[in-house]
Amino acid sequence: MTETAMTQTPKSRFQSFDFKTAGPAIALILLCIIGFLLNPAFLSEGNITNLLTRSAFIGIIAVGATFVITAGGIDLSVGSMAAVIAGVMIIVMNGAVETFGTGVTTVLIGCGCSVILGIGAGFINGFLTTKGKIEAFIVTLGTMGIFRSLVTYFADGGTLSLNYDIRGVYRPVYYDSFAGLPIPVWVFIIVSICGWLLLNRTAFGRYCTAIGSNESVAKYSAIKVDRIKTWTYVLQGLCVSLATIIYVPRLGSASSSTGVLWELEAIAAVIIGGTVLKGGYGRIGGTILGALILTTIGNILNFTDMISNYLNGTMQGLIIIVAVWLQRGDWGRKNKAN
Amino acid sequence: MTETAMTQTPKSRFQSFDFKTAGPAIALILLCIIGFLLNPAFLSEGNITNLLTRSAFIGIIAVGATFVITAGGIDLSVGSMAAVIAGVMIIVMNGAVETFGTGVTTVLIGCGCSVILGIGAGFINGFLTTKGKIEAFIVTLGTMGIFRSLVTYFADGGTLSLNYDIRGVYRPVYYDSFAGLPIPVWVFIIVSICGWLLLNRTAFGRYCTAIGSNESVAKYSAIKVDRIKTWTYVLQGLCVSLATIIYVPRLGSASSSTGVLWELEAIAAVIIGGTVLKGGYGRIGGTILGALILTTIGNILNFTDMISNYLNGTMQGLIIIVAVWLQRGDWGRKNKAN
Amino acid sequence: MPDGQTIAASVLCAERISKSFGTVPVLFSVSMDIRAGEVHALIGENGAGKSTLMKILSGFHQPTSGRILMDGQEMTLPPNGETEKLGVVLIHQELNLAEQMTVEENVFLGREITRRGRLERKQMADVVQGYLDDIGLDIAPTDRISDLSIAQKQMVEIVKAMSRDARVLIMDEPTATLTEAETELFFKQIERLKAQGVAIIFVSHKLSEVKAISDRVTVLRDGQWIATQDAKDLTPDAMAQMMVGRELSDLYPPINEADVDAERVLEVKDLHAPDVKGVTFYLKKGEVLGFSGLIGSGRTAVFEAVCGLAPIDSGEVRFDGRPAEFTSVSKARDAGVVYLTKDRKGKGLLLDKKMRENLTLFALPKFVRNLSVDRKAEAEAMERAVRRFDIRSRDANINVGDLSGGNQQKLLLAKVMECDPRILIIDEPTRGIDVGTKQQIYHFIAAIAAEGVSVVVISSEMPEIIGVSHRVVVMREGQITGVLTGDHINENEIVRFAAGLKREMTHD
Amino acid sequence: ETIKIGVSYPTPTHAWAAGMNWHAEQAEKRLEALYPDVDLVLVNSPDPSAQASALEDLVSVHGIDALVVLPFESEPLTDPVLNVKKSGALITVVDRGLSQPGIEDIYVAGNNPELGRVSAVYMKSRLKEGDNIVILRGIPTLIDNERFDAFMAEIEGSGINVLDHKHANWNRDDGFEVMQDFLSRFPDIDAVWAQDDDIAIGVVAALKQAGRDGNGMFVVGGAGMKETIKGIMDGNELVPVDVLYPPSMIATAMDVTVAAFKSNGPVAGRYILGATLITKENAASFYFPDSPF
Ligand SMILES: Nc1ncnc2c1ncn2[C@@H]1O[C@H](COP(=O)(O)OP(=O)(O)OP(=O)(O)O)[C@@H](O)[C@H]1O
Ligand SMILES: Nc1ncnc2c1ncn2[C@@H]1O[C@H](COP(=O)(O)OP(=O)(O)OP(=O)(O)O)[C@@H](O)[C@H]1O
Ligand SMILES: [Mg+2]
Ligand SMILES: [Mg+2]
Repeated sequence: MTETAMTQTPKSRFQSFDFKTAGPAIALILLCIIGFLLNPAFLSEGNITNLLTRSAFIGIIAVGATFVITAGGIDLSVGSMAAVIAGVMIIVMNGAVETFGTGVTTVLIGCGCSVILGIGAGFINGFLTTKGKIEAFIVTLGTMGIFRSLVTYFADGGTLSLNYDIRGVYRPVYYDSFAGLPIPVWVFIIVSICGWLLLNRTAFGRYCTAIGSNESVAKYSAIKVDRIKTWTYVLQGLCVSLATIIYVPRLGSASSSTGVLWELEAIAAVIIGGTVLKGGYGRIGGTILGALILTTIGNILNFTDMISNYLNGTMQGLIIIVAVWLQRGDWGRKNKAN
Repeated sequence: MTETAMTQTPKSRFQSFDFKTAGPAIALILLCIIGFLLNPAFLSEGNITNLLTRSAFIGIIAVGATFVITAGGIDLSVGSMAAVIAGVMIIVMNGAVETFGTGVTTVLIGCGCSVILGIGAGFINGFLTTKGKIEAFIVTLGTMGIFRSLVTYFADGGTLSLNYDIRGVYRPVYYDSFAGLPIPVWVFIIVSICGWLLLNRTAFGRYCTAIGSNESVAKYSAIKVDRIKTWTYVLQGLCVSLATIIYVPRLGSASSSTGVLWELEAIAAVIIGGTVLKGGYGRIGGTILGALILTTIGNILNFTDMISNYLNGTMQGLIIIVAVWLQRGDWGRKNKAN
Repeated sequence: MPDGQTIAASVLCAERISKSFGTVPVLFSVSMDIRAGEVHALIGENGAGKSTLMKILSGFHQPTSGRILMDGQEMTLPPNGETEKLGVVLIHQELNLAEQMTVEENVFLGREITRRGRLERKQMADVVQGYLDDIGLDIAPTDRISDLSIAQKQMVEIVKAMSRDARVLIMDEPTATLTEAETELFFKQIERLKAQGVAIIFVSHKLSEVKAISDRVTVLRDGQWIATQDAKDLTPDAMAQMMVGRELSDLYPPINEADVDAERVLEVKDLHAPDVKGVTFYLKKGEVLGFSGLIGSGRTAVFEAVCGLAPIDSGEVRFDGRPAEFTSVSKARDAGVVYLTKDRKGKGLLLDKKMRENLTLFALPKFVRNLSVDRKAEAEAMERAVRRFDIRSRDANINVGDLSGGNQQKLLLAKVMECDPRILIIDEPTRGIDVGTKQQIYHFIAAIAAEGVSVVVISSEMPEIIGVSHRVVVMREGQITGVLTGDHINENEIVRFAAGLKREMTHD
Repeated sequence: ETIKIGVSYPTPTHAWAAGMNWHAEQAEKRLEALYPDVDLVLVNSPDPSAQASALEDLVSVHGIDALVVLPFESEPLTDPVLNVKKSGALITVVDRGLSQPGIEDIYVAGNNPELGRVSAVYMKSRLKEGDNIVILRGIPTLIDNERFDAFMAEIEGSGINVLDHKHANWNRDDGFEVMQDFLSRFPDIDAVWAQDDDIAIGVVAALKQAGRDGNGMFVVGGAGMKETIKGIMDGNELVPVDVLYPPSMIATAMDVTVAAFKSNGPVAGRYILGATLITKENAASFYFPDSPF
C-alpha cells in the first residue's frame, strides 16, 4: 500500500503521457514489432486470430483475478478449478446424451453445470477465506490440490473425452466466427467490458479497491468486507467457468494436465497489467494487455528457431521482467528519484 | 497489514495460552497421532528419521523464505534455483575430477560453487526487486522460468549425473548420521537456530519486520530498506544453496524436474507456521513446524492405501486447510467476532 | 528578519525556504530560527505549510530554494531520518510506527543497542520502561502497537523522540490526541529537555497550550511567514487573529435551549460489550450530547458497539423507540446512525486514493444510478463538501495522504455527513484542526442539531465538550459515572467524575 | 508368510501413464486373486524426490520382498533403488533403466529409440525427397531425446526437410497451439511427427481448424491410445498408423516379478518390448476399450 502511494505520487501531473497506463501497451507493441521482424507471418490474419483466441482463456480468468487481487486476496486454484469444471462438464454432458440426445439442450446443461460449479467453487474459496479467516494463499493452495486431484480421480488418471456427437454441436463455440472474430474472442471482449464497468463504474468495484487499500477503513465505511471479498472469489469462479465453457469444445477433453499453471499465468497477466499484488489498485485494461503479452511471448517463440528450445523459459522470463520494467515508465526519472 | 492488526488486537493480553504459537504444534501432534493409529510403524525410529531428513530440504528453504516474506516480499524462484544450482554443482564437480581427483576437495569446490550461485541468484532477485522496482512476484516468476530453462539447457533436456566416484565421497553428507541424527537434520537444526537468532535477536531481523510492517516507517527510521530487502533474497539464496548441498548426494543428479513446486511448499510451510503473507510478522519456529507438517502429510498418505492414490491431493489440501484453521486458535471465540 | 546576532545563537535556521510539490507552491520564502533551550511554537491554519516546513528542517523534504544553517554552517540535511545523527529529531504529524511491532522495537527502530551483533533486549526494555514511567504511560515495552489506543501511540512517538538525545526536537502536533492530564505530563518532560538546552519546535492548534509552553511563536499563513514574536506578548486570541488574518468572533455558537419534550431517538440500556460494562443513556432529537472521560474510558467502545462495529454481549439499544441492534455498519448507516472515527489514518480515509473516492465511500449507495456510480453527482458532492467544510488543497488531484492533517479531518467529516445522518456520532471531531475551522465546525454542529439531527460529541478537549453540549456524559473504565446538564457542565465537575472522585447513578 | 511386492511409478498426469496405472491395477487384482499369499502395494509419486521417499517408506513400513519400479528419472532414483536392493528385495525396473548397471534383477522396457526409428521409417515410406515435415516433441527428457535422435538419424539423407521441432510436452493443448503456429509459419507442410497420441490430438484439431487436413497430410503419433487405434481400425487417413509404446509393460513386469517367486524356472533378465507399427491390419490386437488409454 505504502509503496504505491509513494511511487504514484511524484509529479504524475508533469507527464502529459501516462506511462503507468501506456506501459503494457508499449510493451505489447514492441513485442509485435519483434514478432513481425522475426517472421512477417506473425502479423498474418490467421496468426492474429489464433493469438487473440488463445489469450481469451487466460484473459477471462485474469479479469476475475483482477478483482480478487484488487481486494487484497489471491486465488491459486483457478487452473485446477478449470480442469475439474471441464471434467465434470464432460461427464455431465456425456451422461445427458441418453436423456436429452446430442442436441443443444445437452450443451446448455453442460454450460449451466459449469457456471454452477464455478460459482460454487469460488464461494468455497471465499467462504473459507472470510468466515474461516484462513489466509487466502493457504485456502486456495488447498483447493488447488483438491480440485486437481478430483479431476484426476474422475478421469481415472487419464483423459475425459466428450461424446463425439455432442462435439459436433458444441464445436462452433470455439471454432466459429462472428463478424470476423472467433466466438471466444467475443466472450473475452464482453467479459472485459463487463469487468471494466464493474471495477470502474460500480459501487462494487469501489468497494473492492477500498478493501484492498485498507480493510479497516472499508469496514468503518459501512462496507460489508467479508461479503464483498467472497463475491470477488465467486466472480473469479464465474470467470473460470466461462473460460472453461469455451475451452472444452476446443479439444473436447479434460485431464489432470488441463490448466496446469494457469493460476500463475493469470496472476502474472494481472500484475503485468499494473494491478498491485497487495491490493487496492486494479486495472482491467492492463490485465487484458497482460494476457495478450503473455500469449504473444509464447507465440513469438514458436515463430523462430534461433533460440534453443530449452531456452524458451529463459526468453519468457526475461521478456516478462523487461515488459514490467518498461511499464514502470520511470526509466527517465531514475536519477531524480530520491 | 490491516488484517493482522485487526486479528491480533482483541485482548491478546487475556489469553494465558497463546494459540497463535501453539497452533502449528498441535496440528503436528494430531497428525502424528493419526499416523500412529493408521500404522504403528509410523512412529518407528526409521520412519521418524526419514521424516526429519525429508523435512530438511523444504525446511531450510522455508527458513530463508520466512525472511523474504516477513520483509513483505515473495520468492517464487527457489525450486528452479535449487535445480540450476544442483545442475551447475554437478557439472563443476564432474569437471573438477580431472584436476583435483575424486576426493573431498572436489566436493568442497562443488559446495563452494553452490554457495556462490545461491548468493548470486538471490542477489539478482533482490536487486531487480529493489533497484529495478519491479514487483517481487514478477521478478521471481521470471527468474523461476529462467533458472528452470537453464538447467534443462545444461542437461540438454536430460539428466545431469554426478561422477560415481565422487558420489562415494559425497554420499555420507546425506546418508550418514552423527549422534543418532542424519547430517541433513543437523544442517536443518543449525540453519533453524541461526535463522531464529537472526530474526529475533538481531537488528537485521527487526528491520525485516519493520519493512514488512510499514515500509515508509522503516524508511523514515533511516533503515536502508533496499539493502535489507536485497539481503533477505540473498539469505534465501544461501538457504537454497545449503538445501541443494544436502540434496545432491541424495539423488546424485539434477534435471529439469528437480525442485518443481518447492516454492509453493516452502511458502506454504511459512504461512502454515503463522507468518503473515503480507509481511510484518515472521516466525521461524512456526516455519519449521510448517515444514514438518507438510512432510508428515505426505508420509502419512504413503502409509495407507485406504484412499485412492488419485485423491492424495484432496487429502493434502484438506489437511493443510484444517491445520491452518486449527492454528488460528479462535474457534471458541467464533461467535463473538463480528 | 533574523539579525546577525540571533543567527549566531541559533542551532537550526531556515533562510528564505520555498517549496513546491510539482508545480504547486506550498511555502514562499519562509525564514525561521531555533535557539538552544527555547520552545519555539509554529502556528497557522490547516494547510499553511507547517508540516512541510518541519519536514524540510529535518531532512525529509528538500527545499526547492533557500538555505538551511546548522550551528551557522550551511548544509544539506540528509534524508530519511538520518538527521537524527546530527541531533535533529522529528515527531511526524501522522503516526509513524510499525503496527505489528512492540513498543520497545519501535522506540529503538533503526538504532538498536547491540553487542557483538546481538540485541541487548533487556537493556533496551529497561530504557523504554524508564521513559514510560517518566511520562506516566501505563503500558509495557512488550505491548504491540496495534493493541494501543491512538493517544497511547502518540505517547510512544513522544517516548521515541525523547529517547534520541536530540539537540533539536521538532514535534508536529504531538498533543492533538492527548487529554489535558497527559499533556501536562508531557509538558513536564518538555521543560526538562528545555532545561538541558534542547531546542524544541512545537506545532499545535491548541493556542492556550502554545501560550503556556512556548517562548517564541512563529505564524504562517498560506505558506507565507507572517510574524515571529515572543509568546509573552501574545494572547491566544491575538495568535488566532494573526493565523486567520481576520477577527474571530466567538469560538462557540450560542447553545439553543434543549427541547425538554423532544422524543428520545436513541436509548441504550445496560450495554455490555468489549471494554463497556453496563452503560445506560439516552439521546434526544436535536440534542448535542457530549461524552467526556479519560483516554481509554470506553467512550469509543460504546459507540462502536452501538453502530455495529463491535459485537454486543448484552443489553438493549432502542432507536426511535424500537429495538434496533445494528449488526452491521451499513444497517446503522441506512437507519441514519453514523459514526466518525477518531483514527482518520487507520480507519477513516484511504490515503492512497483521491479525495472524491474517499468522500463518497461511506454514502456510496446514494450515488448509484442505473447500477453505476454517478460520477457527475460525485463531483458535485465534492464541490459542495469543499465549500461547506472549507477543505483546502492546492491541488484537487492529490492523494488524500498528501493533504495536510487538518484538511484530512475535514474531509473525514464531510465523508460521514454525505449520508444525511439522523444521529451523528463524532469522535474527536476537531483533532488537528485550526481555530478558524474549529469555529466553523462548532457552528455547524449547532446548526444541524437545530435542524433536528442528534449529535454525540466524544472529545478529550474539555472546553469543546462544554462549549457545544446540551448534556455531558462522563465515563470512566467502561462505565458512566455521571451525567451533567445546564450549569453543572463545567470543567471541575467533569474532571471529578472522570477521575472517579464522584459518581452518581442516574437512571431515567 | 505373504510375499509383499511394492509397485512404484509416477503419478499419472497424462493418459499414457493413466493407462499404465490401469494395467497395474488390473494386474494387482488378477495376481492377488491368483495367489492369496501375494500382496501388491501400489504407490505413485508426483516427482523424483517423492518417489525416493516412497521407496524408503515401502521398505521401512511395508517391509517389501520385491520392488517393481518405474523410475521417474533414471539418475535420481538409482541410489534409492540401490538402497531397496540392500534391504534384500528383488528389484524389477520398468521402462527407464537405472544409471548404474547391475542393480536390477529384472528389466522390462519399451524401446524409445526404436519408436523414433519406426516412425521415421514410416515417414520415408510415405514421403518423397523435398517434402516438409514438422516435429512436436515431448517434455525435455532423456526419453524425448532418444526418440528424437533416433528419428533424426533415420530420416537423415532421405531428402525430407524437417522444418522445425518444438516441445509440446506430451500435452494436447500445447500440441494444438504449437501446431497452429507451425501452420501460420510454414505454408507447406506435408506431414507431422507428433511423437505421442495426446499431442497428435491437438495437432489434428489445429489441422482441421486451418483446413489443412487434406492433400495427403498425415500425422504420426505414438504410444497406442485406444481412440487412436480405434481410428486406425476405422481407416482414419489423417492418422493412419501408430507406433506402440505399451502402457501394459508395468503389468508384464508385475507378472514376471511374481513369477520370480512362483515359477520353477529362472526369470531374471531383460524383457524389451517392441515398438510395433500399428496399422489397419494389426490394430485390433492392440485395442483395450476398458483402459483409460
Ligand atoms: N507530498 C505532497 N504532495 C503534494 N502536496 C503536498 C504534499 N505534502 C503536502 N502538500 C500540500 O502542501 C500544503 C501544506 O501542507 P502541510 O501539511 O504542510 O500543512 P500544515 O500546515 O501542516 O496543515 P495542518 O495544520 O492541517 O497539518 C497542503 O496544501 C498540502 O496538500
Ligand atoms: N490503558 C490502556 N491499556 C490498554 N488498552 C487500552 C488502554 N486504554 C485504552 N485502551 C484501548 O482502548 C479501547 C477502549 O477505549 P476507547 O478507545 O473506547 O476509549 P475512549 O474513551 O474513546 O478513549 P480515547 O480518548 O482514546 O478515544 C480498548 O479497546 C482498549 O484496547
Ligand atoms: Mg500538518
Ligand atoms: Mg494390494
